[in-house]
Amino acid sequence: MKMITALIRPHKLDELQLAVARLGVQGLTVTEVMGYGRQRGHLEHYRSAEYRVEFVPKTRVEIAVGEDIVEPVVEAIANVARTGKVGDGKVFVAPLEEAVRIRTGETGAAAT
Amino acid sequence: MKMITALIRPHKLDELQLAVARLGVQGLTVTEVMGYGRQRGHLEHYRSAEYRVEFVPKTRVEIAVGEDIVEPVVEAIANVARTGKVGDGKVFVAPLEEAVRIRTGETGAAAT
Amino acid sequence: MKMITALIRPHKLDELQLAVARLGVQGLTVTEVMGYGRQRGHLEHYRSAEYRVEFVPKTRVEIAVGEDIVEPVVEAIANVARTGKVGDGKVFVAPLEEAVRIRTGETGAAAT
Amino acid sequence: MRKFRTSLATALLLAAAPLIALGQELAAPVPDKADTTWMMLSTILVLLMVAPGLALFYGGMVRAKNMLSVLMQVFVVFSLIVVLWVIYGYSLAFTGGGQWIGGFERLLLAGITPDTTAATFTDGVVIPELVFVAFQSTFAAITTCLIVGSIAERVKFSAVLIFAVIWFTAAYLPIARMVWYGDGFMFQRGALDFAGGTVVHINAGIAGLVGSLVVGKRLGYGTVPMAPHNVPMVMIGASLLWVGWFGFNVGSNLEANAFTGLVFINTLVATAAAILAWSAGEWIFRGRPTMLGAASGAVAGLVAITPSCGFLGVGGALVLGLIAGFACLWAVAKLKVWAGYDDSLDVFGVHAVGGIIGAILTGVLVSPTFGGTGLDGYSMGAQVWTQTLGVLITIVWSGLVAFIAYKIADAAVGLRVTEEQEREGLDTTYHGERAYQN
Amino acid sequence: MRKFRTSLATALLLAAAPLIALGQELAAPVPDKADTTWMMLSTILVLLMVAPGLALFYGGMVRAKNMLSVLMQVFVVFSLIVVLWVIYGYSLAFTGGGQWIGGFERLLLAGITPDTTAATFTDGVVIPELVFVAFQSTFAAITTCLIVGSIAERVKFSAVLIFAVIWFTAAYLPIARMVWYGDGFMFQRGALDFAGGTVVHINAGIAGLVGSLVVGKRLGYGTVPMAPHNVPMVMIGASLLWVGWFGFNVGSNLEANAFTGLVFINTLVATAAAILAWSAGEWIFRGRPTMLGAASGAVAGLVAITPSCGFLGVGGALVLGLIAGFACLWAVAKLKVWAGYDDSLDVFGVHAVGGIIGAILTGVLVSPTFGGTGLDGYSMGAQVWTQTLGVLITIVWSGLVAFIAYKIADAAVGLRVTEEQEREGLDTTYHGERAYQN
Amino acid sequence: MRKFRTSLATALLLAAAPLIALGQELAAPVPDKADTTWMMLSTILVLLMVAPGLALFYGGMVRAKNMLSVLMQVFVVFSLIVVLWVIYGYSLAFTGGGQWIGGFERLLLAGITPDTTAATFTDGVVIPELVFVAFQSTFAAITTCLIVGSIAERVKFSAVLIFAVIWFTAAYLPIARMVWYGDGFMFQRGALDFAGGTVVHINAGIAGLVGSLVVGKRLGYGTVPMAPHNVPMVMIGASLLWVGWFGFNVGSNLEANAFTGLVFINTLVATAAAILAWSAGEWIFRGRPTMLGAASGAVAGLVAITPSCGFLGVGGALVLGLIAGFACLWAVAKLKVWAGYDDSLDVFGVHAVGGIIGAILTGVLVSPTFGGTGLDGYSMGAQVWTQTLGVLITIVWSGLVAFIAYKIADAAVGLRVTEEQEREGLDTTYHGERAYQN
Ligand SMILES: Nc1ncnc2c1ncn2[C@@H]1O[C@H](COP(=O)(O)OP(=O)(O)O)[C@@H](O)[C@H]1O
Ligand SMILES: Nc1ncnc2c1ncn2[C@@H]1O[C@H](COP(=O)(O)OP(=O)(O)O)[C@@H](O)[C@H]1O
Ligand SMILES: Nc1ncnc2c1ncn2[C@@H]1O[C@H](COP(=O)(O)OP(=O)(O)O)[C@@H](O)[C@H]1O
Repeated sequence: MKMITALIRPHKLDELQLAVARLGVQGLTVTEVMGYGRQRGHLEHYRSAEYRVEFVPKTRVEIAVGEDIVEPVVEAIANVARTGKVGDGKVFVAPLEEAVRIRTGETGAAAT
Repeated sequence: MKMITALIRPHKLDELQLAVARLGVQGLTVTEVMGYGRQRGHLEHYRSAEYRVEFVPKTRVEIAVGEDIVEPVVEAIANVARTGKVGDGKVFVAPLEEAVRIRTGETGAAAT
Repeated sequence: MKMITALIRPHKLDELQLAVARLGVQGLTVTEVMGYGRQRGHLEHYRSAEYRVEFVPKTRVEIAVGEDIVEPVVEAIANVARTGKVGDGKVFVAPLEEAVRIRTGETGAAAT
Repeated sequence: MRKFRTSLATALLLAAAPLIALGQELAAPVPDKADTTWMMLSTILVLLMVAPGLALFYGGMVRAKNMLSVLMQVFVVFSLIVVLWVIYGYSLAFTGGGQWIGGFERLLLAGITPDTTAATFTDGVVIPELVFVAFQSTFAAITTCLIVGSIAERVKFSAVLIFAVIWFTAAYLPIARMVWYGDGFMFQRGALDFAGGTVVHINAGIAGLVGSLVVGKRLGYGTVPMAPHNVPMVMIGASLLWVGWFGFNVGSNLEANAFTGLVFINTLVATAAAILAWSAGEWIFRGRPTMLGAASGAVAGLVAITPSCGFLGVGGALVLGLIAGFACLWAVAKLKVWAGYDDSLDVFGVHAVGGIIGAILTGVLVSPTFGGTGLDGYSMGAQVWTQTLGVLITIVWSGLVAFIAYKIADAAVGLRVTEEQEREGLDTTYHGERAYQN
Repeated sequence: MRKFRTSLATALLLAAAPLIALGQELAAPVPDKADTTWMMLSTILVLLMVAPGLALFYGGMVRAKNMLSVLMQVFVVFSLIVVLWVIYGYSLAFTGGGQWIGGFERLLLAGITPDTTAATFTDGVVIPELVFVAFQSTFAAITTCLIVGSIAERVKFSAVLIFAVIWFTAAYLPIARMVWYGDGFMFQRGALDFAGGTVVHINAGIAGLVGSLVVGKRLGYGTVPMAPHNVPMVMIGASLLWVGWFGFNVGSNLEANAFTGLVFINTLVATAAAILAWSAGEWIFRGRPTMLGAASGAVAGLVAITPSCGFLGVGGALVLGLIAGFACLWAVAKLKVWAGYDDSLDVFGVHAVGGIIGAILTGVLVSPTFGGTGLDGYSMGAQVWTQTLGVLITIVWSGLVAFIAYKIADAAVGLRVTEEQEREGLDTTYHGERAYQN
Repeated sequence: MRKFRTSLATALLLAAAPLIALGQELAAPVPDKADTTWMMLSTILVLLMVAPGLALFYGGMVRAKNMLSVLMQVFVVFSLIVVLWVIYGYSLAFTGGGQWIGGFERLLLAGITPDTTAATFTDGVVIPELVFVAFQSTFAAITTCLIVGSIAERVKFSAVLIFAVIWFTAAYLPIARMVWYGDGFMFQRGALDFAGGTVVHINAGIAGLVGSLVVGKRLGYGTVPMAPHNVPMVMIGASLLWVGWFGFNVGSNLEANAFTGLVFINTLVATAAAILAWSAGEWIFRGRPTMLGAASGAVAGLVAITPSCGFLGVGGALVLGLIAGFACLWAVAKLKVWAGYDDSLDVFGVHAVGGIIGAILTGVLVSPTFGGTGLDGYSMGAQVWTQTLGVLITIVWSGLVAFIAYKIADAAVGLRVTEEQEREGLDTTYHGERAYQN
């Protein structure tokens, strides 16, 4: 099993979810995060003070998948999330040793 | 060392913390996330518009532990988090190569 | 590649970012989390009720890096985040098998 | 009887009642424009107390997942009671000759025109009856809205509406009549309630307590944290309650004569004192003064000064405010815990307790010895007894009616939401919307 | 013509107009202090309707990333129109003798002093002209502010300002004059619009609709969720609109005589009824009553009662409120979807639809048969036609001027922000600030 | 001396002062109900300015972790000063015969009844003394509350309370007396301050500046971002300040005669102009108009028009508003940075700078040349000097007293919270509560 973690533009989430669902992904977890990368942040002004906000709102998606669909899922994510401009984000793949579905106690790829 | 990541129902957090503390876990990190799984979301209405909200609020708990207590911790989590209804969540176990306690510089399992 | 995850005090973030940037890190992802550890939480009162809030606001920083800079980055983080008091936080290092820069499709360490 | 400044209490006569109007045809008094202005302003202020005042005061105290359910209950119950008020409430409370309930002659405000008037406490001073109807409608509505605080976060919206209709009809209307109407049972006996300590606060507070007992505790009460999700909203709500309460209390004078000054300063000073008292109490007993406490103290002081605002000197108002601040803190922090009921937003602890203290101490502090206005033939013991009687009747009546009303609502649609709805929050599960989105 | 209680409509004569003032020199009426107080209060209430009322009502409905852009548009447009009003607006609307537009004699309020007065609808009753100027300035300003709701979340601030100046000058001023001024085209014809159903609501609603068509839909409209980011703010806004609307409606009586009572109770009751209607409608048709719906219902009811508040009986107000609640729900839930325009905050669906219903039904419900005040020589058919004519003229005039004004703004600075700005949100990209920080 | 419309300035005589009351026994004037209504409304509006207005204006500007500490400081300081006002403040400010401070004859409002009256600026026109006491109490309280903005986010609540008591007693009371009381030092010299430019705004602004210097900068000032955590709250606060300021400024006329119209329109127009000016200034100099700026502009305009609102023509108000908007933007954006103090919420930059501009320009714009009301024996140079003198005295007096008061508070309990408390936020560490929970 692998844990796929994608950092994407927030407004791409719905598309991403549809895309991976088509590949058999039945669950995922989403976190609102702030990203810092090549993409520039923006300036904010509050009375006299000027703040450079380096961090940009991003959405972090975690998907645990069986080995078999790692590649298509990563590809699907990259495809829907791509706009070609800086700030499109990243996909990371890390090893996952165990997964448990709490409700049933199932383990392994069956539990993802 | 392993990194245990659990996605649970938010109101189960306090119980979970007590349960793992009993097993010697001395620290953990909690994130509010939105989950998507077999559990259905809900409908929202705003004037003319109907929105299907697919994502359900979940709590993500990360616990770095030494090898020795991985199993009991996973079990304990599964036990307290189980209600038997869809939406109970998942537990994932991933390898962890290093841990550092910033304050003291300790490393390894001693630092978890 | 490795995924470095640091849990630090929120007001240390700006310093941390500067420190790792100096080592060549070009991106990172930040999440607001609640931490539980040796650091005590605080008491809150609302009319008759007293709540012990066990969790303390922490900032979680994820940085994917190539093997070569893992150690200096971990050290740099530990250095800027250290105050010597409980609650300074942790750094975790986990294996990372793949990284994809969505915009360009680059993979591997080049994509971090 | 709200005021004894003239030796003979002036009954609240509707100038439009046929016989009287006939006899006075030539000399029918016309409203002073300043009184009309003051009473419209007062009515607007009471509306402000509820929407958004009370709604925010309550809404800020619940968990985010139930925010809209509380706002909705307050907003819709207010509207419902205003409509019922013009349909039959006003008629039943303020016409006819019964001691306990009135007649049907003003159904749908029949016979009221811009030219009919309502009497005030001064002979020959009248206000437009329609303005009086509007002013009183907001009292009926706010009282019913207050109750929802006790049963918040677990009760069905439909049940709240059914309860509201029954309780308004069978508890609010008779008690308003008996305390405020010239022929009313308590008015005749000389019970002092300037702006509604019994009619509004004890009345609602008791119905709230009964509600929290009948409906039962919230899931996880005492174990799960139930901290207010937005204390600044509570503060806004408390502030608007304070602002609007000048309409409530001083408006109850029904005219803008110089006497208003006394009611005004009392409402200002008692509240300030209660804020200081509650904050000091928390500081002393818990080690920390909180904003939620200060806001609660404001409401405690306002409640306590409500029945007495036209009878006290400023020293009396100060003392009453201090007592109310400490007493309500005690009720909320100790009494509730000791008794073990789950009155979500402390309607009983603040409104009933503050109201009872205010109502009974009115009998004491009205004494010129304490700087009060005094009464003809005043004796402290007798007056305290009369005040206590008013309190007791209100407690029993409101409590009984509330109990029956909850039971009827329960039988009709069920009182409580399902466990899952309660856990997920009423906003998404019952109302299909969320208060906040990022 | 706003009121027909006297058989001869009293034209709105400015007591300071040279000739008249001369003739009346000796007997020049002085303002009653209570009228002055009431009109200042009313003006303050209309300010409260906009800042913060309307700003929050609108702001709560947009996404968090555009919150400040909406608040800013409302706040600054209000200020801009107030300034333009004292510079030339008042003069063009309320002086001179044209049917469609006035003169320049009061530029920068030239000649107005604390002692000049404005006439009311009662012979011999006047109010300070400066207070009348202030009161009317808030009407002009709120009307222009209403429009921004239609084009929120995608339009440039600079374009909004340019549009506001043109539309205010070429649409608001002439329509206000023709409906409210003694010599005005519609006033002469006997169209009833007590407090601004045509001048304010239809006027703004149509300009909004045209705006949503000219500017085009928001990116992702219909696919991306665009739920209100803060419904409690919407509720606060709706509540403050209700509170302030008493100044708007009852203040339009221009004095605090007993007739205010009728206007007051109608404004209270129609709104309550519309809240119940919209909520019930959602409950029936969508299975859930929502807070956003109840808040929308309040505004629908307030809009509908605006033209008729001085002409209806309380039964008529109840019925009108119920109709408006259901009709605006329909407009927002069905009509908009069917027609496919993106009126971000339903300015058309609530203000134009509610205003049209109110304006036309005024012609019906004014009939004494329905408890209305009646009119001299009233015939329902004729009156409904007159009302409809007023509506039609407003629709055409406002629509045309709005169209041209948007085109000019587009040519000058461009109407829409860039795609990226729209996606990121206007707050950070256009105004350089964020509404909320943790 | 607040107004010169009659050639002889009418001193503010308390009708209840024994001797005078005796002489006038038979002809004692009674309050006009409309004046009473207006003054109660004005008092309510000033309360609204503070709670929730100022609290939100300030609270929205701090970081979320200090939100409740600011709300609490404003809310409790207000209550404290109201209580001190009725105990000894009113007596010291408005009784007896001193130039700098009054006597003790009205301690705890001794001798005041609903029938005693306070004089206004018109001979024979009086208002109930209790209403005057209440009105003035809100001025004292808001002034003291304003100061906390300078030292927000780092100072102990206990220290704030101690400071408030001392500064109110030794700075507010004497300055109020010398400027507003008939026998007062500046009143005698003919300094114009209609509604409190010196007494309220310069007074508080200087005490704030001294506070920010004595207390020192916030940890991380200049390096850590300290953006306002909730700009919509700032906007709500600014709006409520505007709404309430009509009570503050127009209420200072003490009666609802036609002259109110002038004060009213000036308060409306100067504010609108300042909003436009600040926004334009930001647009020009920073490239972006911000909501926070527009809200700040509103307050700058309101402050500047405060001393002059009864002396200017509407053109003068427009100009003054524009100047104030630009000048305060400069003070906040340039002066503060250049001087390097950390005035958290710019109490000095807005209230002192705006107040000084308003106070001194009053001496210029009162001239009929600029459309002002004029003064008997007016000479611009002399009047500007008198105005400047008033400003200087206030600056020195308030600054000195503030310095001593901070030092006493420091010695007693320490001014600053610990580093850790400041870093974690005052809400959880000092008050034991959190503003927002999910
Ligand atoms: N090394 C990294 N580790 C963790 N997250 C990263 C890393 N690099 C980028 N990110 C995340 O990806 C997002 C997009 O990265 P960015 O460099 O701006 O885009 P691009 O891939 O177009 O260069 C960032 O906002 C951040 O959240
Ligand atoms: N493959 C997955 N990867 C990451 N998170 C998942 C995955 N599947 C489920 N989750 C998380 O677990 C939560 C519960 O899953 P769900 O399928 O609804 O429950 P159940 O285990 O009862 O079927 C989801 O809301 C989501 O946060
Ligand atoms: N075993 C763990 N797994 C995950 N996160 C941890 C673990 N232990 C500590 N943390 C995180 O690190 C933070 C700091 O830990 P704490 O024990 O309070 O500090 P110290 O290292 O000084 O003892 C915690 O708030 C928590 O977020």
